[in-house]
Amino acid sequence: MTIATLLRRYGTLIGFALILGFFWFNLPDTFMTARNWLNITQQLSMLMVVAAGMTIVMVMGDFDLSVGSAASLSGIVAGVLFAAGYPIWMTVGVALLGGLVGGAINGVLVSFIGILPFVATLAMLTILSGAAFVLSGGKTISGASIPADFSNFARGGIPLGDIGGVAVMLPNLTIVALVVVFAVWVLLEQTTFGRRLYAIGGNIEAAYLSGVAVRRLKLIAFALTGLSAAAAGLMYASRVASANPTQGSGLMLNAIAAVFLGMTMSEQGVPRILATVIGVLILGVLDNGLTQLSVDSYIRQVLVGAIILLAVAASSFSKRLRR
Amino acid sequence: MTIATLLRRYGTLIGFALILGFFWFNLPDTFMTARNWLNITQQLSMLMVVAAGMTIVMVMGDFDLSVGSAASLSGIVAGVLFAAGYPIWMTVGVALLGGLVGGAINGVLVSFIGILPFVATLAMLTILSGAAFVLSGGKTISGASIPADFSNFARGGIPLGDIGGVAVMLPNLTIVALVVVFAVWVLLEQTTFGRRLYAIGGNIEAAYLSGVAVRRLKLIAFALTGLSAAAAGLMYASRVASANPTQGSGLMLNAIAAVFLGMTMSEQGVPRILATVIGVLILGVLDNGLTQLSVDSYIRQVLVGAIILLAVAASSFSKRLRR
Amino acid sequence: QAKVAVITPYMAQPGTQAYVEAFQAVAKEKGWDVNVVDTAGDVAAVISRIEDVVNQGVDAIVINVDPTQVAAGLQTAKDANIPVVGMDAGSDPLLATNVTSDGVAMAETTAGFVVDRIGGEGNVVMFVFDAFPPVQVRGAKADEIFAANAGITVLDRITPDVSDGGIADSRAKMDAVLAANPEPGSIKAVWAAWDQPALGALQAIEAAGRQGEGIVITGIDANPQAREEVAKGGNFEATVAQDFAGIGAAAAEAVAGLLAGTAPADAVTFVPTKLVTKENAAQ
Amino acid sequence: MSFLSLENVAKAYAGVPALRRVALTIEAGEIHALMGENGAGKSTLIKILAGVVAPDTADIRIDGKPTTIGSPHEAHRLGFRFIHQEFNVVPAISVAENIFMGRRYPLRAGVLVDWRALNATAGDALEKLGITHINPRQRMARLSPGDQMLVRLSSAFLSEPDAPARLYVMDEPTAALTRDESERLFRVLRQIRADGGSVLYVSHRLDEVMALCDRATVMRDGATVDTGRMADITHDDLVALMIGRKAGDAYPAAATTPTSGTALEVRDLAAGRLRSTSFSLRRGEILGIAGLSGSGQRELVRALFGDLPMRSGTVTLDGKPYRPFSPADAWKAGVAYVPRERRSEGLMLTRPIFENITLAQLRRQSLGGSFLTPRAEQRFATTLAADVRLRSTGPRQLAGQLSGGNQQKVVFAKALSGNPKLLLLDEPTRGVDVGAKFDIYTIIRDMTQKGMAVILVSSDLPELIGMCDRIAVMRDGAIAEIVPAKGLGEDDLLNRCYGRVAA
Ligand SMILES: Nc1ncnc2c1ncn2[C@@H]1O[C@H](COP(=O)(O)OP(=O)(O)OP(=O)(O)O)[C@@H](O)[C@H]1O
Ligand SMILES: Nc1ncnc2c1ncn2[C@@H]1O[C@H](COP(=O)(O)OP(=O)(O)OP(=O)(O)O)[C@@H](O)[C@H]1O
Ligand SMILES: [Mg+2]
Ligand SMILES: [Mg+2]
Repeated sequence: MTIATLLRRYGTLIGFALILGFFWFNLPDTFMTARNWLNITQQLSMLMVVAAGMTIVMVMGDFDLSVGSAASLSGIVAGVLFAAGYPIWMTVGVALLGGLVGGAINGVLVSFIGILPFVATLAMLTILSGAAFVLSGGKTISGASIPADFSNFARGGIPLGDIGGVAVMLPNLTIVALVVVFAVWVLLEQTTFGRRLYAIGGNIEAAYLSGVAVRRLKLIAFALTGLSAAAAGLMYASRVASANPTQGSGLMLNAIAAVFLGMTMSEQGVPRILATVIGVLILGVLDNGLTQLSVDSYIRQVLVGAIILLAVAASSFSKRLRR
Repeated sequence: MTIATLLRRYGTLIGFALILGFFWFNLPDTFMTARNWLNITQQLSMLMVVAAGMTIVMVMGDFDLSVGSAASLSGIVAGVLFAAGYPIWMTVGVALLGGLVGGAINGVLVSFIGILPFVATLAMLTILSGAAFVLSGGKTISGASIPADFSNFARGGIPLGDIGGVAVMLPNLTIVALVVVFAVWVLLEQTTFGRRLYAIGGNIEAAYLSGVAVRRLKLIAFALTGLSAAAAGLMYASRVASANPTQGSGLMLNAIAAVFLGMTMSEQGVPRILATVIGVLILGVLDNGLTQLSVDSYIRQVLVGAIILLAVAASSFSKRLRR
Repeated sequence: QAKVAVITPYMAQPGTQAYVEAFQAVAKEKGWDVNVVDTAGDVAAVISRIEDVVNQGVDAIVINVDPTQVAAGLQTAKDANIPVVGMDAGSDPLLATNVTSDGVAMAETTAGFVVDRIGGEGNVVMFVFDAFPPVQVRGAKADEIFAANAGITVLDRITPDVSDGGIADSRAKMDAVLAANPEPGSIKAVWAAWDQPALGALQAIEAAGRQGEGIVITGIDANPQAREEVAKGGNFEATVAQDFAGIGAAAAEAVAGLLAGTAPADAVTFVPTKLVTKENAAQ
Repeated sequence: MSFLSLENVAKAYAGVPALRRVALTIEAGEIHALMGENGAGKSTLIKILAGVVAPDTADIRIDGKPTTIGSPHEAHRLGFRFIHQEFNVVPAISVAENIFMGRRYPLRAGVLVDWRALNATAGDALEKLGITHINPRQRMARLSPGDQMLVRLSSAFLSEPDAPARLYVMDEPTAALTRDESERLFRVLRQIRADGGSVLYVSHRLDEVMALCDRATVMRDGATVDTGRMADITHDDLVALMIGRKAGDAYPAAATTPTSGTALEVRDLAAGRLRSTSFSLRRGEILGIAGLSGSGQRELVRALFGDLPMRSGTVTLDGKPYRPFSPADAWKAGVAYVPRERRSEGLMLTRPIFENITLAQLRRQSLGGSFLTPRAEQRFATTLAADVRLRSTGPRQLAGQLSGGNQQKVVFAKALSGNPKLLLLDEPTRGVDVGAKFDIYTIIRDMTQKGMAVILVSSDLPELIGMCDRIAVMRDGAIAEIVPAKGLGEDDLLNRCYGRVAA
């Protein structure tokens, strides 16, 4: 394998390793600790779940801008149902179902009505976010209406015993994210469903002519993305023990960014779920490490952007060279 | 021409006409007045300028997520220079040049380094927005530091005489937007440069094989988009007589949405500048009309999304490929 | 050297900037190492950053966000025995204290001003933002006061899009309201829960050439741009000055006490506010 | 001194050599054929000349002067004009703009496009090929694939005083053309030769190569094996040089009488522009479809495949009613299809070969229809690939990295993957070399022995005559007549297509 191939394949990964090495060197006591990493994974769990769902539609070459407001809405739906006294299992069930249905509507708009994914999901972004505002009256739902069992979920985890004298646990949110990633991995890489999505992404016309039920698959894929967004919304609500009609809005752009970052690791430029995980980690580790280094938050922003560009530059550059 | 062809071609336009008709009917006295329309065009002028610039890169099939923070940064740069006492012509020149350079950096990243437009321009979004915060210290620059001549520009216009007893003027911001739209129209539809961008967007491989200097054109196109973003940032700063490091952030998604809305009006699904103008108007008129109807702001959001879907549905449905 | 982290999602607000600056000024005197973290609107990220700085081993944390929403982070800090002070945040058992101005009192002041100026009679346009609890209580208080005056009708209760700071969208919204209510006198006042919408409304009124109708505009916060407008003696007649610097400084003093081992006496520490009108705006 | 000489040209893709040792000279005023099996390296050599692919080593001389070609733009300035093998048009812009793509547009006032001049000049370029039925103002997307090819060809003949053309390089230009259109192209090429220009010509249609070219260079496995004057070489020698073994018959011997029983019965079928059409097909029979461009062959096949809604009529397949609403229905019913445009309709270029081959049979090639078994899939794909003589580095190679002819074989392998009852073929051997063509024909014949029925749409008349049992001639969206293929002459068939009574 030549150096060019190596860089093309692993450039972004090498960039990620350099970032890790830098923080490890500069934060020898706190960065590469189990505690910090469990923290990071917990902080990133919601983004991870949304990004995993986003990977599903992006495999087909589409994307879903409505995930952020779907997450907000699912939190609000849960908050409203909690306030009305419904039990947790039912509330969670309804919120997840809502996500699935919302995603399916995206799917119908894109595949049966034929609206461009950008227009359809942007309109859905507006609608879902409006719905979240209407349902909540624009207010943050918090305090006594949120059952303690629900908000304790995000604070709990499976105890891993003592590490260096501190009790360490595997956070529940991390576990959820891992389960979702695993499920999406199985779906995309191990099932005929996933293979067909990749086929659609490879050449939609050829896939159709080869007997792939393009429209139905698109619908299902969008529904699953909606489901994952709803799950992330619930995780978020549990973590902040409250629901606010805008709280998911930061997720969309970051989720798409994570998938695109991951795509730089694939030679064919296709999304892969494990690459998405690296993409999410790149985004998250920078925030964690730079905060610990007490870098001013404005300068941190500039650095995050610059570091991302550097991290992907090698792999992109060697991919662009003349064949 | 069959009805299907008609809908495909003019579906979105018909949708727009229905929206206008609805507001005209329900707001007989205030909606279809010269005054209201001059207001609308003035409110939309910044979005129009950014969307016109966005159209340039989207013709090539790329997009630029950094326009919003480029607009914010250009406002901040102007504010800082004003505060330091530089004259208006110099300040405006430097801010515009900054936009051009920032856009050119996007262009280099995308075409010479080969980074995916989404990743490159998202990283630039972060960097430029960070830079705006660093330069302004996160504060709003306003008051005495902004010269009156600068903020008066946005309040001024060319008097059109009296209409119904009220003095009416063509606002300067509207004029700027019209000039930009015209320039982009000439560029995209009447110059070799523009036609080559369409070739790149239609089939980049074919364009490259035919000897189109793909990389150079991409660079120039991104630079122009950056320039338009900077211009919009200045217009914004003049309009609010202040500069704030986040004030452009709403422009990006709306500009892309406007171009995509416009694309539903093209049979080949390519961006056209005049279609983008309609896209911008659809977004803006809904806000104006629904506010005048005193629709609750949350419900308005839901309606905006739903109306956009309805407006494009007819044209999309008849365009949907058999799949 | 004591390490203190200040974490807020609302750094874009001029008020927050003022607290943080005053806080930093005191901190500099005391020789602390201050790390200011802005999560740009993301509340869950505040929890994440609290976790990060706890991990880093800071001596105290200052937050400026609803504490019930970041309870997970506050718990982490408590477990690590790191005190947290709220700076205009809200009261919470997990906070050592919350230093703030009395939002309800401010809304009461400006809404009362509006009622007085229009003689308890006419249409009022409100600009509110219920998603942010401290601003929401202002809107609620004003609702209460306007409802108590039978002659006052709330024409529209507008939530502007604040992603751009709030001025431009408020102006666009006000343009539309003005267009829908063209008769002079059909709008008596604009009450805004903070200054940006008031500024936007002012611009719309001036652009519509209706500044002569005597529409009364009030804001809250007294940011510099608002002060300037109030000083001009136009439609923007009043705003309330929170003592941002006072809040920041008081929060710093609370931290200093905690570092020295003395816990603050009360769960809430109020810092006084002041009505700003044409007469005293220039100060 | 030769006009153009290439020596020591070598190129490897990720360590796998595509070109090992190539030498080629082209004289002014000649038409030079470049011959070789699928994957021999012809297109790669051409891409190096075009500045698209960077060679590992190459000594290129023009008029004896050492030259490097760094980009398509440079190649153009050197006077090279290319028709690349792959279909490259921009559907969203007009015909004239496609012709002018990458060229300098005529301008007014130095900046604004002079549309009138643009369209007029494009019209002249079309005229050179005798094309008058295409309006330069039309959008490219509205043209049939055949017409799009004509537009591409015309773009090479655009006259450009500031960079006069010296060498025309054509990679399988006639693969999508009718005989008439090909003849017109040949007239232009001969004129170019007479004017002292040069042509490098690649085609798998040996007859046209022998008739047109002055000299030929043969490549095998990425190396040039021989160059000679066309007059000195026989057809069989050429084939032997290319495929490394003796040439046999062009078509496998027809089977004994087709097996009995009706496979397909079509009654009054109408779809798209296809007017009421009836015919029937026995098991094991191969029905050819002939007709001029635009006479509706493609629509017939697409309707039978569920891709074009049937307006009226009935179809029975193996005695059962058959009315597919989508290609998925067609595959389920045992109907397979080889579409005409392999890159846009047949292949996922960025996916591995095996995924392309098994896509239509995933249900069977998986555990319980849901879980992938990549190893078994790869074995399955490898077997089918061997059947069609695919040249690749293995089932995991990306389809886009294959040579054009080998890509076509992948599409073919996919169609055969489910042992179909009815095989619909639209120009199936486009770009396939003589050796592989014979193999494909043999497979088709073998499968008809087992009862598979075939509908073969082709503009290659000898192929129709050589392979089919009967040939349906289509005119104006309907089948005009069905004739037995045996003993049919090419000219006779062509006349029938035009609706002229046979002499
Ligand atoms: N991008 C690529 N990556 C890897 N291998 C490639 C690539 N392009 C071509 N090849 C390989 O190079 C060899 C030569 O291919 P080329 O396209 O030149 O063949 P060809 O002679 O034109 O064949 P055909 O007659 O089928 O068009 C083939 O083995 C092909 O698989
Ligand atoms: N999208 C389209 N819009 C307008 N006209 C079209 C479109 N597609 C095809 N046509 C017209 O219909 C005819 C093509 O029909 P069809 O594809 O059945 O032709 P064909 O018989 O297969 O011919 P060819 O061999 O040239 O492809 C062409 O003449 C073309 O101009
Ligand atoms: Mg080839
Ligand atoms: Mg045909």
